[in-house]
Amino acid sequence: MSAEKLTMAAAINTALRDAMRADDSVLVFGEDVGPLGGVFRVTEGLADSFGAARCFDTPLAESGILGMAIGLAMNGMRPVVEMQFDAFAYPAFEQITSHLAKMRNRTRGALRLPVVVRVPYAGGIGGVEHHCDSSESYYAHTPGLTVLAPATSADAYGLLRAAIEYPDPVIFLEPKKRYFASEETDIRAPVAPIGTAELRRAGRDATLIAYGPSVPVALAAAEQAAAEGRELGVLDLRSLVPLDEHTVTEAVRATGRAVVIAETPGFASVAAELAALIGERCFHHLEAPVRRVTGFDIPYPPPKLERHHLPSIDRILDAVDELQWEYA
Amino acid sequence: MSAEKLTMAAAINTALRDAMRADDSVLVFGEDVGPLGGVFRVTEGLADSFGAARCFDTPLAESGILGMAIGLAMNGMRPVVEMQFDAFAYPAFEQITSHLAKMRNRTRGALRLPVVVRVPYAGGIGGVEHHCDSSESYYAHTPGLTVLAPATSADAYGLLRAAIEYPDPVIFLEPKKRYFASEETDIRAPVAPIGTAELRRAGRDATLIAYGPSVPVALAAAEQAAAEGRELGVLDLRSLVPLDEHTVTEAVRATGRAVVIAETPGFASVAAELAALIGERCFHHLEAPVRRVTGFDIPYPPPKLERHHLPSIDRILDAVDELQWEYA
Amino acid sequence: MTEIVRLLDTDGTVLDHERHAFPEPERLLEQYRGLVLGRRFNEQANSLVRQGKLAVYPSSRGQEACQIGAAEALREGDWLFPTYRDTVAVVQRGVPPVEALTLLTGDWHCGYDPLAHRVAPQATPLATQLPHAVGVGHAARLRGEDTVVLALCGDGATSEGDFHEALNFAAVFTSPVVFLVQNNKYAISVPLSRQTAAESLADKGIGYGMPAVLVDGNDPAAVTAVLDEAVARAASGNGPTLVEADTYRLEAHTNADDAGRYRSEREVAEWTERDPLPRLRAYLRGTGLLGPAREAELEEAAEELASHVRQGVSALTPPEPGALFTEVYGTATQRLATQAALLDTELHAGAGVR
Amino acid sequence: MTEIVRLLDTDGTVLDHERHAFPEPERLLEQYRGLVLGRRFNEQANSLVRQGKLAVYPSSRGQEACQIGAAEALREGDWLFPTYRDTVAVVQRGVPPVEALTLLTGDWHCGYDPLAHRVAPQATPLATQLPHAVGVGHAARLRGEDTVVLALCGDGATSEGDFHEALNFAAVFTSPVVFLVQNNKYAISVPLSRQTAAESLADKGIGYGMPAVLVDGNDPAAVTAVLDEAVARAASGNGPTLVEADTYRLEAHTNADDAGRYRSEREVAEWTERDPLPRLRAYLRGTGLLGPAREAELEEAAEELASHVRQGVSALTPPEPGALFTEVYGTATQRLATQAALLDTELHAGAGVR
Ligand SMILES: Cc1ncc(C[n+]2csc(CCOP(=O)(O)OP(=O)(O)O)c2C)c(N)n1
Ligand SMILES: Cc1ncc(C[n+]2csc(CCOP(=O)(O)OP(=O)(O)O)c2C)c(N)n1
Ligand SMILES: [Mg+2]
Ligand SMILES: [Mg+2]
Repeated sequence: MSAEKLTMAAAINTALRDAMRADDSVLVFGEDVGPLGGVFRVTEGLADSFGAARCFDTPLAESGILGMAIGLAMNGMRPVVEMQFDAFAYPAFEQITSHLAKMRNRTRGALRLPVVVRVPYAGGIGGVEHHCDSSESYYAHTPGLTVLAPATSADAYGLLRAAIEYPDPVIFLEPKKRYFASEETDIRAPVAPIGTAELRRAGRDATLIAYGPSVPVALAAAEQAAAEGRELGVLDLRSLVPLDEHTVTEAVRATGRAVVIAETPGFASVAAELAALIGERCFHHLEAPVRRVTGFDIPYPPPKLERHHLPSIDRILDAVDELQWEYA
Repeated sequence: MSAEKLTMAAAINTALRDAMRADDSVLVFGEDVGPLGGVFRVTEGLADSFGAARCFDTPLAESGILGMAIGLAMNGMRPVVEMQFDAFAYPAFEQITSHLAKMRNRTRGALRLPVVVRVPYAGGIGGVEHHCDSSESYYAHTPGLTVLAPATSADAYGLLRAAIEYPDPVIFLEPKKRYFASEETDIRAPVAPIGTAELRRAGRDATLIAYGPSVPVALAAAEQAAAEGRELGVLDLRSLVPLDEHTVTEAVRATGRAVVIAETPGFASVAAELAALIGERCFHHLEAPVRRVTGFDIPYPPPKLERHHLPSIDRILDAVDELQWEYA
Repeated sequence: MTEIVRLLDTDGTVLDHERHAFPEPERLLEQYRGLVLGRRFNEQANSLVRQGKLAVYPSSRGQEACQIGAAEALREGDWLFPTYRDTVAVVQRGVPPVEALTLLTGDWHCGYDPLAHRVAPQATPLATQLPHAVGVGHAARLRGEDTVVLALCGDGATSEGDFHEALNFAAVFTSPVVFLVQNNKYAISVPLSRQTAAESLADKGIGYGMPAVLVDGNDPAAVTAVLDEAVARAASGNGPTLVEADTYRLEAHTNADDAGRYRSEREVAEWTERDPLPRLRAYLRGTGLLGPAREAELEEAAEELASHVRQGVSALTPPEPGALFTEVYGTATQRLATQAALLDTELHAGAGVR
Repeated sequence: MTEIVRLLDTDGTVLDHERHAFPEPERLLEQYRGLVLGRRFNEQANSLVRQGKLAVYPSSRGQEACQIGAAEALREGDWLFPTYRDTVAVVQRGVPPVEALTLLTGDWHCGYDPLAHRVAPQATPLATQLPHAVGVGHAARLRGEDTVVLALCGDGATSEGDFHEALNFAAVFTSPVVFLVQNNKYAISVPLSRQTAAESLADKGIGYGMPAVLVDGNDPAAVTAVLDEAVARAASGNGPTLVEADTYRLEAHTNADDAGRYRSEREVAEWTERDPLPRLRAYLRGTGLLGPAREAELEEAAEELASHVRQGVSALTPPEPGALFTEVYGTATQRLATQAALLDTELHAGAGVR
């Protein structure tokens, strides 16, 4: 099959479908993922195609869902669970941090948990409170979790397939606002493995580092900068843990300037990690301090104000402007 | 009253006692905090002195404890709850992030929650799994929470009194391994307010930045460095949120070199925030990259291996050695 | 199996009721007013969604007897803990309707002052408000006040750990809380059979050592009688009650939902037969308390409410962007001050700079 | 009020038992062996704590009938989900005793292979293992296996949200799980009255639509009879059972605890009267199955176990520090590789460099 227009929601649905077809032990469950097909229709048709034993709704309890997934994985299954929205994964936080993340380590590798936790996350959809949290930093900070954040339909397909085949737990962050953005994509084309970042755009002047929902914004900013005469590279992390430290440092060393872009509140975040890492590894290559353009350190705003909170093209370009070009 | 030898556990007990005496609306509750006086004996005697209505045990359910505290605070009380150990606060994570942290913002200031969540945290006590997590980064990353981490008995007293009087929720992190370390202290002496860091030791060559359990380690490292001819300053953050950005940047600018020390896994942590912040604000003053000496990015080790994980004097001094002195 | 309390038949005739006091007809007339206005409010909110003026609206059409019953069971000084679906109860309790809709217009997370009205912010994370209700009740008891707290949740929410912890805390502390579960048979698309294997949700009371009642949630008289008893029990220091209201959500979960995917029209039609409005109307007409004049009056009041809501929502102006920073903490952190300044600069630089 | 199942009186005489089959005496003799060894194991572990060879030990002294009963109720291929207090059950189930103590010696978090033994790692975070048990059972059912999962927890743990969610999931999915609550009356210092206002914890079964049984947890015959039935029910596809075992923790919560602060010696003395060991011993002596020779044999086996544990624990060598990094992920991240290298360098630099 070659390139076709595909939304990220459709790409994920196809990945689930293909994974379920390829491996009987793959189970999809959660809230409203069965007959309804998920509130974002991401699991549409799976219950029909694979039956209620393979794709089913559970009682409404996220900790129970996660805990049941852990047990299923202990006994030979490959559960793919959906947390309906980012903030509704918090009731499962203990199961995620104290068990899902630690079981392999606790048992010295005897018990591995191939669980994928799909989390529709982040903002930009006009959602009311608790529906737009950027929760990636909680997971990325927790040792033992692999944390993926695709930005494109192709990556969503490829990374989800890889995640389901992975021997260890994966938090799979799906940028809600990309669900219905449709793009030309060949989802069967091979995708770089988990743990590799991808340079989406080359540019010699500075490097924008982004992931998930922020990648298209970074690309748009780079486009505009190009029109203004500045060549910005855009690095899409794809995987937050493991982080492709090598590619990040190479990309920044090549330009000497970096802006990290993420929707998450910046304080003690994945964006802070990137700035810290770059400071440590690229110190002598940096022409200017690393700038972070992140969400503010506030609860996610109400719909009518969210545009002020999210990293915008202008805010990114302002940050680029401040990269001390006078010293260049 | 003047200086006397006081453990941190005793200082916290005295703070609770004094706060309960000063204000009838202060309530202390949680698991085993009543007749037993807490598993660390921090609430010893409070139920006796103030009665079972003011200091009491609840059913064993951390989310319920936090939720009840929120309700009590909504209706005029000042609850001080204990989470028995760091990892046992995770069941309350949703209550903390989705309600405790956000209520003031959600209601535009109409509903303020003066709740103090005491969390005995971090390692160094030979505790088995789930008893030694450094969970500060989860809280510090969550907008709306004030996060304190005292290192001394005097600060534990002063900051806890301030926390209980605070109009907003405070996560009060008590370094377990300091509970029974006794020090000469005058707990009634005024303590710098929430949000101010304290330079515990001056030193012109480099700045060690630490908090909670790592402060004594940093001081010991500085002591040893002094014997070896290097003068290291030690900055005790005391408060992670609000972070005293001004004092941090001043201290680092003064020396041009910084090592951030914390027990927490470093990835996307408070330590990452500090390195990022210093990179942003002190760029032209830095003689070397900011180094992080943190716990490894692993689940907290079993007791017999924890010494390899925790920031040690040697590891700190090694990091200091690598601060590119050849360029000095 | 727990018996269901029903005082009015679906055609409005009064049923035998030995253990429960039939409410005063005048009181039911007052409630009927609430039902009519509540129904109209639901309809108005739906059309505001269609006009793009509300982001979303979870309608309580069909559940108005619970909405009004809950609000009316409380006395001055009592507290209500509503969910996203309980806007009608919130309004009936005295919160200005437009303030109650602020969450859904997207202007702010909560538009009213919870302390002034003793109505908690409408909770979205399921069951999380229930432990808060216990805390509010416990605080009152500690001060010797006879405050009662009525906390609402859905059938789906009973599966959450917080439901369990809250009911257990309330029972152990003899808290003055009435837990009213509106069992409307679905949690979005998930039917009750996926929430419990028990015969009724009221059965859970036994495990907490708490009295529990199953009531016909579409019977305004029964809801009132049962809640009155529960409120009286709580007020007199005898602790919490679990009330399961057997009801049905006549519309989709929200406008974003497609209920046709998971339930039949026939089922909806069956429940439409049990609609609380015609039921109470028939009864009141029978008593002679409700005549054409009064009905016209109520229609008018309902239209007035609707127009007030329409105009109020249209007139809303979103808060200044600076409001994002002012109430995160009592005093803004250095970090927030920097961020507020950044946004301010951007806004003052204005459009067209780039 | 739920009636308690008791088949043996405290003096070992057989009681009327209409609804429950009295276990074969030979089976009870086997169990008695477990009780004797389990008791000795508890004592040995306590003295290892005193010698500083275990960091801590939560003793099950007094609860051995539940420990042995739980392990023995399971068939090959069944799963056990223990807590920190259930080391005796873990050992009875076949896990090598020293491996079972690895958590407490501080060498590693779990010393045995859970898959090989079908014994989950001993859970410390309360009630969190219960949903895992449901998942393990559900996986087996999906594959058409008749595996049964027995999950243990304490009275305190029943207050946690995860307890509720697990029991509810099990009931809704008809999972083959037996939930055995060892109600030993305390959660550290907190008495049962602070965990529930219900008459019994078994009362919770009704709310989940799940059969529930209250059993004398210090009566090995009753525990066996009740668990046999529950396991058979689960194995035959009829779903979960909640079993509340009425028992008592004769020692402090752990060595770090001071039980004198919260309970009376008199209470402990009363429960010592109901100790399962002498009870079963008296019964077995009465049947003639247990005589001095057999008793001596058991004493010897118990001493052998104790000495094996003593020697095994003393001979333990902690894992290499490098083990900290090898099983966090299947493949170490770049970050972990760097950190492992740092530690390696430090260790090779050796002492005395500074
Ligand atoms: C903790 C949590 N998980 C998931 C959701 C998403 N969600 C919103 S409403 C809903 C269904 C709730 O059903 P029920 O409790 O029966 O209330 P109803 O909507 O029927 O009034 C779900 C799953 C949520 N709001 N909170
Ligand atoms: C989630 C969680 N909270 C708190 C603790 C601390 N803790 C360990 S044991 C215990 C008491 C447990 O009581 P119970 O469930 O009755 O079991 P028992 O110890 O009596 O066997 C507590 C509070 C914990 N391990 N996990
Ligand atoms: Mg419902
Ligand atoms: Mg107990």
